[in-house]
Amino acid sequence: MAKGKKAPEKILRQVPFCPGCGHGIIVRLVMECIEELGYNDNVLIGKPVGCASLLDNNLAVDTFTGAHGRNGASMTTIKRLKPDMLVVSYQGDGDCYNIGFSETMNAAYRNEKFTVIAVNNGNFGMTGGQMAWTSMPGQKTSTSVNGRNVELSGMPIRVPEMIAHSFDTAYVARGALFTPAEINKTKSYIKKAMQAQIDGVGHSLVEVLSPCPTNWGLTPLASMERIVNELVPYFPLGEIKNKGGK
Amino acid sequence: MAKGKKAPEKILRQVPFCPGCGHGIIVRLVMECIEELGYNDNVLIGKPVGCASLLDNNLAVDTFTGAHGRNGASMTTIKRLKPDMLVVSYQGDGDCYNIGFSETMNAAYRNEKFTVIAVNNGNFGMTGGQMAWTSMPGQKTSTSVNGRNVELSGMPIRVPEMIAHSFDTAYVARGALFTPAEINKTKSYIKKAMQAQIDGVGHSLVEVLSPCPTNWGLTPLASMERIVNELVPYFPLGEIKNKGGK
Amino acid sequence: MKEIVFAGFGGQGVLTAGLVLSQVALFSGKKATWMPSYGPAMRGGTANCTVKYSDSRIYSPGQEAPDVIMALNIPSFNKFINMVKPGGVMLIDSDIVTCDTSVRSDVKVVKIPGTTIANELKNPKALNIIMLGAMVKLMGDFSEKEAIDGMNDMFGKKGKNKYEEANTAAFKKGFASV
Amino acid sequence: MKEIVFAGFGGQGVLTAGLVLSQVALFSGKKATWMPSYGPAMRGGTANCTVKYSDSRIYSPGQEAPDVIMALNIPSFNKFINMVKPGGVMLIDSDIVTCDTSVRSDVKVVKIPGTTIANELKNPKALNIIMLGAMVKLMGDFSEKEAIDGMNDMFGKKGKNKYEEANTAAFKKGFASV
Amino acid sequence: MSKVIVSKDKCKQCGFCVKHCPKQAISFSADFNSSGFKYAVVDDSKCIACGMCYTTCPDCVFEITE
Amino acid sequence: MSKVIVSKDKCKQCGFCVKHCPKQAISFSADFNSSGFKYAVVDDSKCIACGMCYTTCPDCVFEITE
Amino acid sequence: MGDMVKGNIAMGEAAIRAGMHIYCGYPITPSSEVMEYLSWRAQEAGRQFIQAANEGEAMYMVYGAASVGSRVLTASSGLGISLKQEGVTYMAAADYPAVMINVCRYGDGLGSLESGQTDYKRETRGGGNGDYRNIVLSPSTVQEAVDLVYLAFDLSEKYRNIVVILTEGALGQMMEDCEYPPVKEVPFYDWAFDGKYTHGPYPSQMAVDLHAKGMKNNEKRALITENEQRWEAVGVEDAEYVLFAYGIPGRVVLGIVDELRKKGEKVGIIRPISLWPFPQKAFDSINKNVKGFISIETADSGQMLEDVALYAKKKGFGNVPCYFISSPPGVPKSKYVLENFEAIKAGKVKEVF
Amino acid sequence: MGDMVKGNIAMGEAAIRAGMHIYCGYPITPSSEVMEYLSWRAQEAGRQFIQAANEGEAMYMVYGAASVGSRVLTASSGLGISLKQEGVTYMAAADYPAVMINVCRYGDGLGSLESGQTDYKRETRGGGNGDYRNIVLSPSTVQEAVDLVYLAFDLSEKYRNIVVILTEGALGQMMEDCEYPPVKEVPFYDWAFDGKYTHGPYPSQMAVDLHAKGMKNNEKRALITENEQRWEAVGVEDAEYVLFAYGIPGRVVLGIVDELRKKGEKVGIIRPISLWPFPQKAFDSINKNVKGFISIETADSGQMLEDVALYAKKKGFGNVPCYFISSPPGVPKSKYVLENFEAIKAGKVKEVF
Ligand SMILES: Cc1ncc(C[n+]2csc(CCOP(=O)(O)OP(=O)(O)O)c2C)c(N)n1
Ligand SMILES: Cc1ncc(C[n+]2csc(CCOP(=O)(O)OP(=O)(O)O)c2C)c(N)n1
Ligand code: SF4
Ligand code: SF4
Ligand code: SF4
Ligand code: SF4
Repeated sequence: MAKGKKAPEKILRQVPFCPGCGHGIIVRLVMECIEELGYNDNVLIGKPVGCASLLDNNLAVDTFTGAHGRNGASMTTIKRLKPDMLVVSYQGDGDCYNIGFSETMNAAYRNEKFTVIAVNNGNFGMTGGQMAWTSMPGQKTSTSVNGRNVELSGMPIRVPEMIAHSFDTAYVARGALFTPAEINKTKSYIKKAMQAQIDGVGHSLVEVLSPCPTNWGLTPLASMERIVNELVPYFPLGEIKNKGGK
Repeated sequence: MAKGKKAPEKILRQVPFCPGCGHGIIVRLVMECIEELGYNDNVLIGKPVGCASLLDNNLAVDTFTGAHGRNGASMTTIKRLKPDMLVVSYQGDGDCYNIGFSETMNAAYRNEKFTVIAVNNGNFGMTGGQMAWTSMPGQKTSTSVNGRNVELSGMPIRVPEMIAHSFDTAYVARGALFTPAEINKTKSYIKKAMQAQIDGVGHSLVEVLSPCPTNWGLTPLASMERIVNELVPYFPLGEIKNKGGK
Repeated sequence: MKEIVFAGFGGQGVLTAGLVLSQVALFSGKKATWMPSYGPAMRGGTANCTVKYSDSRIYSPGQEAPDVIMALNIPSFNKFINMVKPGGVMLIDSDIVTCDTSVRSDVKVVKIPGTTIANELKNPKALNIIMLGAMVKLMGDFSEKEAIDGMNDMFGKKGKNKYEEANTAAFKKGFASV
Repeated sequence: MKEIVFAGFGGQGVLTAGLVLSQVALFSGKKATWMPSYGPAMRGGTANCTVKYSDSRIYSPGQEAPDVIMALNIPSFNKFINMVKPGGVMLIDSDIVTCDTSVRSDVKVVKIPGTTIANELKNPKALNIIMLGAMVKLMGDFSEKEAIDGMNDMFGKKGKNKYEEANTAAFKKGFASV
Repeated sequence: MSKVIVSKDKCKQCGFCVKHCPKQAISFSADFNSSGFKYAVVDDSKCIACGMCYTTCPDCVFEITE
Repeated sequence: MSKVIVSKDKCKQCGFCVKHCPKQAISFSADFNSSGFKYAVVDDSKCIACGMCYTTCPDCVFEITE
Repeated sequence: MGDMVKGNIAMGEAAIRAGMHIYCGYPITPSSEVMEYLSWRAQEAGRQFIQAANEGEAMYMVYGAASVGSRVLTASSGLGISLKQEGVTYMAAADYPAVMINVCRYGDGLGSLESGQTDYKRETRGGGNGDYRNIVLSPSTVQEAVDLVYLAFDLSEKYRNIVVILTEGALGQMMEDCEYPPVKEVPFYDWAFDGKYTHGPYPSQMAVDLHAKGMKNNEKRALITENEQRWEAVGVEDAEYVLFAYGIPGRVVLGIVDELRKKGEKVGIIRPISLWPFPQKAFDSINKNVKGFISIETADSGQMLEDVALYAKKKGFGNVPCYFISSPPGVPKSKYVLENFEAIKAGKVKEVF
Repeated sequence: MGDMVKGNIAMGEAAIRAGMHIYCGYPITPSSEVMEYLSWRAQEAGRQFIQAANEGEAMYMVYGAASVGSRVLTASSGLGISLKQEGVTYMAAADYPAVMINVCRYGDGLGSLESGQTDYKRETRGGGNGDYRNIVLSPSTVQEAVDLVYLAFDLSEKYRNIVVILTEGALGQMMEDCEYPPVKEVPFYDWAFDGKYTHGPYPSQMAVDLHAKGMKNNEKRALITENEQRWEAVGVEDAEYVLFAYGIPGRVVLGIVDELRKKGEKVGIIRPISLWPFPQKAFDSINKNVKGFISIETADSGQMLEDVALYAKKKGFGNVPCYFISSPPGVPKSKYVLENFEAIKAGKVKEVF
């Protein structure tokens, strides 16, 4: 079963994330899928504001610098004006679900034919680990130092389910990264999401549960454990919706 | 069964709406419920930007002038700072579901303990009948003169269902106004929604299907017919969620 | 330069009447402006517009000192009677504006039984065009033919040729009424 | 007025060392400022802060011409060696900053085997305090006791009294090392 | 006193009351009210004070007195 | 040539590869790379080129050559 | 001879003719006809149209559309433009072109739907964070609105800068005859994203040396200031008082000046057409012995007045008093303006600067 | 003696002491510590705290909170403040008080996290639609930040006006000793909604005579301008050059002036503390024969410079040239400022106004 494996050449240099950060894996998966789908020369990635905004100059693809949270809007016009382009919006959960909730949902509501990769690491990584709408009940963050109080701030939000059940989009899934098998599954979700776009079926979104060891105050390996034990029970993995090819 | 009936005294003068506009009925129902619940002296209505913004000076209650769509945010702080006050956010669908989608959803997500009355008349009445996210497929509006094209703008949005199914709120219902019986049912929803707030159970929202004869280009009676025939099948009436008293 | 105000209930067609006049002026080689009052889109309110035309550059498109005002309901009459320029004209549908109209001695009030005429024509919607005919005659700046051609040209371009005959008849009636 | 820069990898405690010095200065009745470099919250990057203290008003809190710079890794040494004021001092942990340090003839490089000392104390996290001890001695503005009291006062207020003994020991070692 | 008090100047002639009156007791006036509408007129002899007009009226035109 | 090429300077010592290597072929170096981390070292004799390290590594440290 | 056309519709059509590829917006009185018109006209002309969920979303759509090199338009008013400010400053940071029409209403907050000029300072100074400046053009006739919208797309591309058409409710709603320029079909700009990484890494806003970029921006602004000043002036060479007014008040005041000069009064007008860059060159022909400058604006406080005073100072009129006439919402009444002018001449009003 | 405290935290604590009832915000570097601190401290002090979904939502929360008469705070930076502009202008229209802290970063769009002063024109001119003005205060030490935040709540209530604390990343992030004023417990303001319709109908923004309200606003502004000018001045009485700098550059330039005057140079500084109202009274003590005014700002282009020039003109210095020194992101280096000053003195730099 041995087979040569090499990171996509369009990843130009060391990614700028903390040790054990899931962004590194997810970015690689996205680039692998783009490569495997043959879209190396007609692709645009929408970058968020968040740790992934540090991706500048790391990827040899057109990379749009979105306003914090608003890629749902910007990718809409890009895809409509360039219908043959593979358009991928790469966003953190704070970006995609907090500040950009309206833009994210509206793109799905209109069934815009681009792909969203939503990196759910349960906090605002870049700005120092503040509470996100995905932070777990009781989770300590820099804006919930005594643990998230759901009486005041509600229960963590599950946007993929909302989109899958409320809008007529093509593909929604949630993956994780805690074993090679889960990583491969996540990759297959991302690829199917892109395929749904390519086939013109509609909007696609893949959420990925991703470790943020720095702000969780855990080692990379302990972070992966936390995902298995604490997050997966609340954020179930798998395909939530697959409308199928055209 | 005869029983005296008189419009609440807090409705000061003729309401400023077009002939046959549902706003007039809904405003009366809201005021009746406030009166019957005994909250005449500790109540605040959040007014939207939309036809209901013309309510100024018509109601003898504290009436907050919300920014277009953003009452979900403003009512949040008002209710938190004045927990004993009955806080009612009265909004049009353009206000509540388009521009204010994020604020509306976030208030529900946090389970803020106020009541939303969302008047769904399927267009932007005040500004001349532009397409709303609730406009029906094929509906002609001033921004969809050839009929709403759902390929480009998605299927009409059903926010009450989204809230009921995604968030842990207290009460969600949808009513209409096309017969005295439906009007009475709608009133009972509004009252239960307010009761859920009073009991501290949580956030409540009642959507009301409401005629806009002016912009629909129909007579008031034909507008009611359209609601029965075209809207109710897509926007089912009834209680969507009722968590019950505490 | 001439300044004319068209005022009435929304739905009476005063904005259209004003537009026709401005288009007639253009058609006759003049410059013209048309300025509506606007606000929240609501039925049943009052509406008005100001039309100006001139052989040279029109500076202000706004209401300054109207030469003629057409008022198609009592609120409009009351609102505008004091704005007519001294020596100017107030043109009213005497069927509708039934109040006391002898308010200003320096303003000539011209009364046309517009509604009656419209009913005679079996075309109640033509009130605005009838009144416009009277207005054009009063102004004396355009011949009847010029005005009718301009009017029909405008509706024609909007794809409303089918009303041409009825409009022409209404205009003529109005024109003849003063 | 004195200007001191503390630089190293994030996690080495350079920002805290700087803060202790500024607090010691306050404790001794001086004015002080502490200014960090800041940016996206990321592990593993370099960090530095600038501390100033003076008997009178401190105008600029920013880096101007540091009298002393403490560098706890090679990148920091390289970045900052050219910023030391002529006649100033570069203080380094010679266990870590193993590169050629004879870059400027007008700057005195003081080398302390900080990591070795810390390991001797079985307290590798105390490197910053050891180096701070050396720094205070070098500056000559505060007595050993004054500085230790100031330091312990600060950690005490933060509820970190339990480290008092270890910190004191580390400080003393550093103070004694130059 | 009649069973229903009608504030005729508030009426906008939408016709809801006319349609939903179970006794066909409501019709429109011949003249106009101050807002320019033909207003609802209640035939007291047919009226049973059921309040349907009150319930359906968007303009608070009716008061049911008994 | 070894089965795996390791770009040691990219490694951030997260330990994912070490944990998921089915043959326990990966360990950390004694010295530091240029970023200040102890980096992953592959024992070629144990390595079966299964690519688990490639899959789990966030930093594109590995290239599997066969 | 053109037909009578509403200002808003004329601007929509002008955008089509200027080669606009896509419109993104959200309705708001008194600008809505721009989008209502384009909602069908764009499609008819083979262009695109999106109704956004709100003005913020519309502006982020503009941002995306600009990034792939399309000609993009948005229109709104007052509050709606307030919601676009983050998008506007992102556009500035990326040097993306776009045209934004503000059919200005009057006042703070919800304000009034009536015509106003209370957004001058926001449009010329920038309501988003940062140091950028929008090019701001203000028409005073429907024909000029058409011409400026047509021009705006070219200027926007030439300088890679947002161009704001700052007009007023009255101009958006009024009708006047106008002639349209020919229809252009413009290809997407080639500096933009093409999916092929043709232009290498996007200059990251975080990584770039922002002060260096700022200095380049200053150069760009100096160039625009040199090239793009536009104004209409009458009678300033011998004027004792020079009136400044733009947009609808501009044409009203032109009429007043015309009348006064006929009476022999030495009064002049500068009607700025470009608000940024402010037409400072217009000062070059002003009578050196002018007694006062007067800014007439449909606003509570003098907004353009600050520019009048600043450039008066810069151009050697540092001691000439600058006065303000605040005209109420709507089209200024000549009589009102004249009365206020007389009061200033009579020394009854204190200068502001 | 106070302890070393971070500027952001000191401002958070000052708000608690000033009687703040509720904080609403969304994190953004370099302001986040204000909200991180208040996320627990508010609760501890019996006050409230809400993390909003974004800065816009936070501002509409502020709007609601103000309407019931509470003391409300929000803090953000650059882009975040851009998103608040609609809320800000609604607050202005309603005459609602609130305190808004802008810990300014540098540049357009995303910009840089480094310290900057590029938001001066937005904060002083208003980035929302309309004619309103925020009161804008800018501290240059941590102690001053505490004092101004404490003051801001009172001014805000006194004039029913937003007060912006415009500070910079450097001050938010630096530490300095400071003393806190006492803790106040303030009741809700009684002009506000109480649920009882005590104050009758809310003055509808649509129904109100906006020009009349505008004239009242002008009066309010005149009052604020008269009462609330704040500045620090050194050496202006005999100065040949007067430097203007606020915030962190203000303290840096104070040091430069101190040094130069020790050398006998006739140079002065005005450090504005209130940016709006701009301290025009400070001109009253300036040497009538001053040769030039110089604005030093951490910005690409002269933003405060425009106010310097405007008020120079107003105060009889219409012919004094006004220069600009653009300091790069971060704390200005004395050497850089000095070099640029020398160049101006040597006539090598052209004035801007
Ligand atoms: C309008 C605006 N508000 C706030 C910020 C500050 N900010 C930058 S990234 C970020 C959150 C990032 O969190 P997330 O999207 O979850 O991505 P992560 O960094 O965790 O990958 C915030 C609040 C900003 N840049 N712009
Ligand atoms: C920020 C902003 N954008 C747009 C508008 C213009 N506007 C006023 S009301 C309205 C829509 C009203 O529709 P809806 O909420 O459905 O209420 P309705 O009038 O139909 O009752 C719009 C777009 C505004 N006032 N503010
Ligand atoms: S802060 Fe968290 S999300 Fe950001 S790079 Fe580090 S580990 Fe990854
Ligand atoms: S426009 Fe429609 S919603 Fe508005 S008052 Fe008229 S009927 Fe009612
Ligand atoms: S329901 Fe009311 S408004 Fe409608 S016709 Fe009857 S009385 Fe008039
Ligand atoms: S997974 Fe990659 S970064 Fe992590 S330890 Fe292994 S080689 Fe290093």
